[in-house]
Amino acid sequence: MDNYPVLIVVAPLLAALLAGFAAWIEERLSYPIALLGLAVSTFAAFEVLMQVIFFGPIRYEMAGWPPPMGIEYRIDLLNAMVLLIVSGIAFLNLLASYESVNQEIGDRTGSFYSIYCLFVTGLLGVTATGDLFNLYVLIEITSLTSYAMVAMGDRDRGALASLNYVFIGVIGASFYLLGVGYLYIQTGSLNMTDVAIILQDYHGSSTVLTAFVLCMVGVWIKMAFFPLHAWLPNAYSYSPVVFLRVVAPLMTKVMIYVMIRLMITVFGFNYIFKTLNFADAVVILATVAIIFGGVMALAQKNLKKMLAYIIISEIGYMVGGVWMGNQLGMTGAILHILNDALMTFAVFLGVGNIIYQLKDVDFSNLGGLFGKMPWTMAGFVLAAFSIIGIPPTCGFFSKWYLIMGAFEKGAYHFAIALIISSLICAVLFFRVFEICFFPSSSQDNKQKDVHAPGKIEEAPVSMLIVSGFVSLSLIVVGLFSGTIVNMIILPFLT
Amino acid sequence: MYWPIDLIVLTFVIFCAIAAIVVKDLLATAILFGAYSFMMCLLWAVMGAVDVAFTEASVGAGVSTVFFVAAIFRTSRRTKD
Amino acid sequence: MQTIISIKPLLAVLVSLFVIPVLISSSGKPNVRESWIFVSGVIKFLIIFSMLPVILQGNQIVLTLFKISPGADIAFRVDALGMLFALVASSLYIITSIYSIGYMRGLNEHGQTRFVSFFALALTATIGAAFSANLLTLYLFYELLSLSTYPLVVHHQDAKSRASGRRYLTFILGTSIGLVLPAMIYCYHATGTLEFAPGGIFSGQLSKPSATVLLLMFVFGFAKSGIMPFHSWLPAAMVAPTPVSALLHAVAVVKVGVFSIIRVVTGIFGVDFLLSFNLGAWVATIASITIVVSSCIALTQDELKRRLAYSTIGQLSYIVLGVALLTPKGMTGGMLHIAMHAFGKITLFFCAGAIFVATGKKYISQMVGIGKAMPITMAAFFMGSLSIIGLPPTGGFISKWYLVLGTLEGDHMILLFVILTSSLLNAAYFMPIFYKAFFCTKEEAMFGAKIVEAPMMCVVPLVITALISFGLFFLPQPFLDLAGLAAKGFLGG
Amino acid sequence: MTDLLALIVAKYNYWLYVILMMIGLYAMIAKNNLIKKLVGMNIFQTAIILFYISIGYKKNATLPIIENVHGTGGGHIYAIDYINPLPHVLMLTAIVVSVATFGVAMALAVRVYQRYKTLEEDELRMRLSEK
Amino acid sequence: MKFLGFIVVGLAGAILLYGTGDFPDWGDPYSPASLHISKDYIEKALDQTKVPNIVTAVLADYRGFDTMFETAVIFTAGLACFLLLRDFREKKERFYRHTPTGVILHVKAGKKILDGGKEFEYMDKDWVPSDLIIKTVCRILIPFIQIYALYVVAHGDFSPGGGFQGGVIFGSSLILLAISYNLKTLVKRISEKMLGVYAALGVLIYLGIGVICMLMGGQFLDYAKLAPLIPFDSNHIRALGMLGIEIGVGIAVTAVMAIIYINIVSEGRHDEGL
Repeated sequence: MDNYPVLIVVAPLLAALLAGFAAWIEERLSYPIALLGLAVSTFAAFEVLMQVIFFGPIRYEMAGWPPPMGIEYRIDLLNAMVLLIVSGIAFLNLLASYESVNQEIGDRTGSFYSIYCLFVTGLLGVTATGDLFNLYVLIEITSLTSYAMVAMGDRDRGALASLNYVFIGVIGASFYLLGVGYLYIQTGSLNMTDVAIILQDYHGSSTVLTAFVLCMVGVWIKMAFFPLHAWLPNAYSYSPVVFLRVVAPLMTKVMIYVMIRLMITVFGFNYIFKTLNFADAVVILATVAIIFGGVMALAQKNLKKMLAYIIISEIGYMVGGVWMGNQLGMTGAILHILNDALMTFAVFLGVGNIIYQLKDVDFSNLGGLFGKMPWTMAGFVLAAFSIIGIPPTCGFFSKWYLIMGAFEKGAYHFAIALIISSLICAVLFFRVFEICFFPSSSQDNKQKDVHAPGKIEEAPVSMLIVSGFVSLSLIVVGLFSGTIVNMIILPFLT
Repeated sequence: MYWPIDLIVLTFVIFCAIAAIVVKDLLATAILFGAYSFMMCLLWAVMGAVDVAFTEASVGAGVSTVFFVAAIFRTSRRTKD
Repeated sequence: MQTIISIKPLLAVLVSLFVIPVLISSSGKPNVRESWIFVSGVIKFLIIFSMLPVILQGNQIVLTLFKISPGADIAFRVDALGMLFALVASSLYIITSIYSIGYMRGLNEHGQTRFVSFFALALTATIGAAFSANLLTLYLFYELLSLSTYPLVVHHQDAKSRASGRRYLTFILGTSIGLVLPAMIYCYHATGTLEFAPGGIFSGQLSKPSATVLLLMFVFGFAKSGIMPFHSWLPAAMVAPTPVSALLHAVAVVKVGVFSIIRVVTGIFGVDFLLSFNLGAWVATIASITIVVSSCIALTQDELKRRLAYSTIGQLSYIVLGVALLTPKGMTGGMLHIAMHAFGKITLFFCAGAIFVATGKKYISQMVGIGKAMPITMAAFFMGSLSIIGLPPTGGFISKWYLVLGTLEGDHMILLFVILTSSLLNAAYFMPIFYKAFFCTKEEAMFGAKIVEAPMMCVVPLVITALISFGLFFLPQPFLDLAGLAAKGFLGG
Repeated sequence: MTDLLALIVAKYNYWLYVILMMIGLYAMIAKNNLIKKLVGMNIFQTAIILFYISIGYKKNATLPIIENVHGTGGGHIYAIDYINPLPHVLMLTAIVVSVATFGVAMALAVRVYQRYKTLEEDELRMRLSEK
Repeated sequence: MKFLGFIVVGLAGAILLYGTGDFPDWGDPYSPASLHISKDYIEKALDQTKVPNIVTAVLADYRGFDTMFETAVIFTAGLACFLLLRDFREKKERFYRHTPTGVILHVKAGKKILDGGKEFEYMDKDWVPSDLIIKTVCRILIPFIQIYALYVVAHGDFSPGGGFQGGVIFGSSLILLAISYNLKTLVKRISEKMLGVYAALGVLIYLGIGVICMLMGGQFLDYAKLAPLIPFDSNHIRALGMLGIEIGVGIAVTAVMAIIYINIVSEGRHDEGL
């Protein structure tokens, strides 16, 4: 079937609308509808990836109009991979979410599923599209849904965090839109490949330079790259956990993808690394981001906040890798999109299970958790190892490529920052493990025998299965990272 | 297009924009914001973007202002700056 | 020399991994669980043992699992050195598993299933490290071992074990991530491969200063070897239950550290390369300092397990020293010491544990006259300490003999002096224990004449290991041959 | 002098959009009241729309609606006679997006007020630190 | 904060002004933006789509995919306002007016709420009595506004306007009803459920047309493939397709405008407001 590319995006949108219907007519239907939509999307994404791997990039012309005039989907190896990541994670998350949605959202689950699907639609659309303006519209869909979701979580502080997120998000999207405007005035086109061809004659133009800066700043704001990260910790830590589990792994990663796409496809490597010369400055900024995220994470007393700062640090990895401007760094960054999405997802699945039982993830609450929720914690530990970068989990291998890239460029500060960040993550997570492994101090007083086997109070089975599956996939992806690099990333880069 | 019209409207636009954010009453802000939108709409109409102007007239000067007033009705018109 | 592709190394590694789910599922039935451990240990040993003849003929067994990137795969290769180490670890695992049954039940410890599961995991990692074909695989199993040991170290879940666990992780993870990882990636970046090759992987990419820095990063980075100043995790880790201290902190974990250093020195840098820059001296110096200092510290320790720990630190540096000599005899002696020290030291730890189980005593000052109460244990203790000091008729003598020959061969008189001095120090910190245990006046004795040996399950293993230590003096062949073979391989024919 | 004048005539529209945008951005960053910030946000967005519309403008051209469709007029259509329609299309979408954002932001402001009874940022900070 | 604001704004302004340096002159008919694809649009749109309003042609056909997501954005906004504000709890205190006598009852929290009786009329807290003129004028105006809105939707192919503008105007007429009477009147006429369904339905019409094109063997939103379904005017099939989606947009926008207004003005309780 030729329509798989568009089906990836249309299926969740359709599911969102039908779930919106169902919310008013028969609310129980919303969940299966949403699940079905995302399943179709995942399947289509898988098919597309296979097609792209074996038969080369796919172009899909919307409404049958040829590209510069109409909007086209242009799916190559990179976005095929990202599409599968996004749809797969969104589907798995929904699979695990039935109980927690009922617990957290309560009386309006139908609308929640609808908006969830819209969010996923936005992310998928951003990834699939080959049109600069279409990208903007879809970014706005993801943003609007995230504003709503963030405010849904914490009843008290959610709305304020969300409003601040709105301000920053709008600035980011508007900068991007301005950048597109500057590109348009210079080239007269909105199609990425078309723009790229025309741009080759304008490398010296101040308009193009401004367009590039604006696009980058816009995307950086959206991905929370240091020092434009201020919105992220609050927005993430107050949103409902079901949403958190999908926004934390996907949002920033999709924005990294957008950055790579703009850099490779639209502006071109020659322009960025030969004509312009601030790649070094960006790498230094990324280095600072990595260290800053780690240090701030050390200061947190809440698991969600801590993870939010780790995400900021991880963004530094990928931005730095991309701006390294060599094949190794780029490979590392792209591989890290996959790996970071998976491991962030896994770690937040663990957090979700804990929240389902405990309601709160302040460190003071976590004592004795290994005894109470052994399976959840097993998944959490694997994910944490991956974030620290311990082989054979996948996080190690992308870090490997990133450090190699840094060596090749001679950016030793970046390599050192990566190592330090690994160490900081080790400290962070082992602190958590320690708290969870040892019985909490309050229990010490109450219980006489602290070593008595605690009662097991696990999360629902559906959540555990997904969490286990994703955590194991971290190892599998890690072991097959050579295959992934050879099949997807290297053919894309060369 | 006759450029003085353009210039006059532009001046009004900027005047309304500044006024909307400095005035110390949110209801006044709402109305000035409506005026700003309407001026903007005029400007676009002058530039030949009739569709956009139409939309701005119905949205910016119309519905947005209503939302604005509704929100002020439910919150407060007090502002410190 | 032939290269044989076989799945056996993978099986040997995986046996104790696959037994973990079985252990967890039979957590309610201790006897079933314990028999599974025993069975898996025996199977593992048999698989490894079945590869011995092939290796002794000078062949290698290889298996590539996952291709990560060219020159850095997840792959196994069994050679003489790996075989030597795997043989020691897997045979001692069987004995330790018997011992731990007695120890854990004797003390009625909590969380026994968790304990045995992580123990099995740790052994998986140890064998994996022993069979690694390249630095990446080695690093993988090295980290796995660090992490799987953590729950064992903090097994008691009290404040003291928390502090020790922290120190353990800080040193082990900190050095491996902070030093080994960048050094490894730098090597790969410079050469495009991480395979252990007999002559090293460098061919003119490194200047002397950078080679020195890189070597020191590796040597200090593998902090499991207890090289000073990154040694203090080992005494801290003694809060763990004694089977852990015995197998992991006298054999598996620490020897993986030393083993990794040997691999890097011989396989990554290569003997010729190190000789050309005279880098062996650096390593030898560090090792010598560690030997002397740790022996002196051991003299001051009153807690028996801590004294053993400092003794271990010193003995590990013998191995490093032997390899750093870069001479055939020295290397043979160093590698042989892996086996000899293992059997001797594990005996001592078993004894310390048996004393704790039987009497609850931890401090040497409380053990006056214990020889009368626990004659078998203390006899084994004597045998073990002889082996560590390096006196006949024990295996320790042979390895130390080769070490001494090695120093003479390389004409390092200072190092010879170091070895001899530290042997004296060894004697100085072991002999008083033994002396006080048997030869004390009635007034001094803290124990009655009644015999209070530990349970059977504790005593039998320590007798076995003591006898093996003794037997190795007369029959060191398999280990000696393997070590000689390995040294020959590393020195290039 | 004439050059300068020519430059001003050629570019003043773009400059004015920059000024408007700066006003909006300043309000978003520096204003204390959340609703004022929202107004700033809207000014910012309309400034961008103005920019796009300015791109599309052509001198001596008419609206992008083709005349004489039903008559015999026909003939060839010359692009130079009609104002560029593409920026208009894009900006229709952008306006829709901005009104949607505005609505959601207003809803959020109402929620914030429900909870804290104020929309001033400094007072909100005080409330937050009280807890 | 003010200082920081100045710096950031100054920086952004400087970058933007720097970028304008290489702009073509304002209104230059030969600027790249006017030459490349926009030329094709102007010269071919009428031919290819039979829609004289090029803006509509580009909006609904060439870039119809964008517009679909634009509608989805609107739908999202409505959904977001509902999720954020809707409050199903009963209001604590209510006011009722006894119509024959004009006496006002204040029913406090926990007290029984009067219902049903024809003499008692539920009223807003901020009720203002003299609204006869406003009511009458609006009652006359609203139908005209709505007809105008329908015209704008339907005539979007030929003149400025289209689904979005029409929808907003229609939505405004509903809001006007709420303002001139009271919120209850609007909620009674169009229930919340209907608004929710309409909002989804509007986008669904758009999406559905796209999917049907796909099922007919074309690309997504390729209206030309609808020809077999609408046999009577295959020449204008693209224009008809556009009309279809404009209607969808109109429905969705109308519903969403009403949803946003109702939720904001009543803090999500749907009982009283402006």
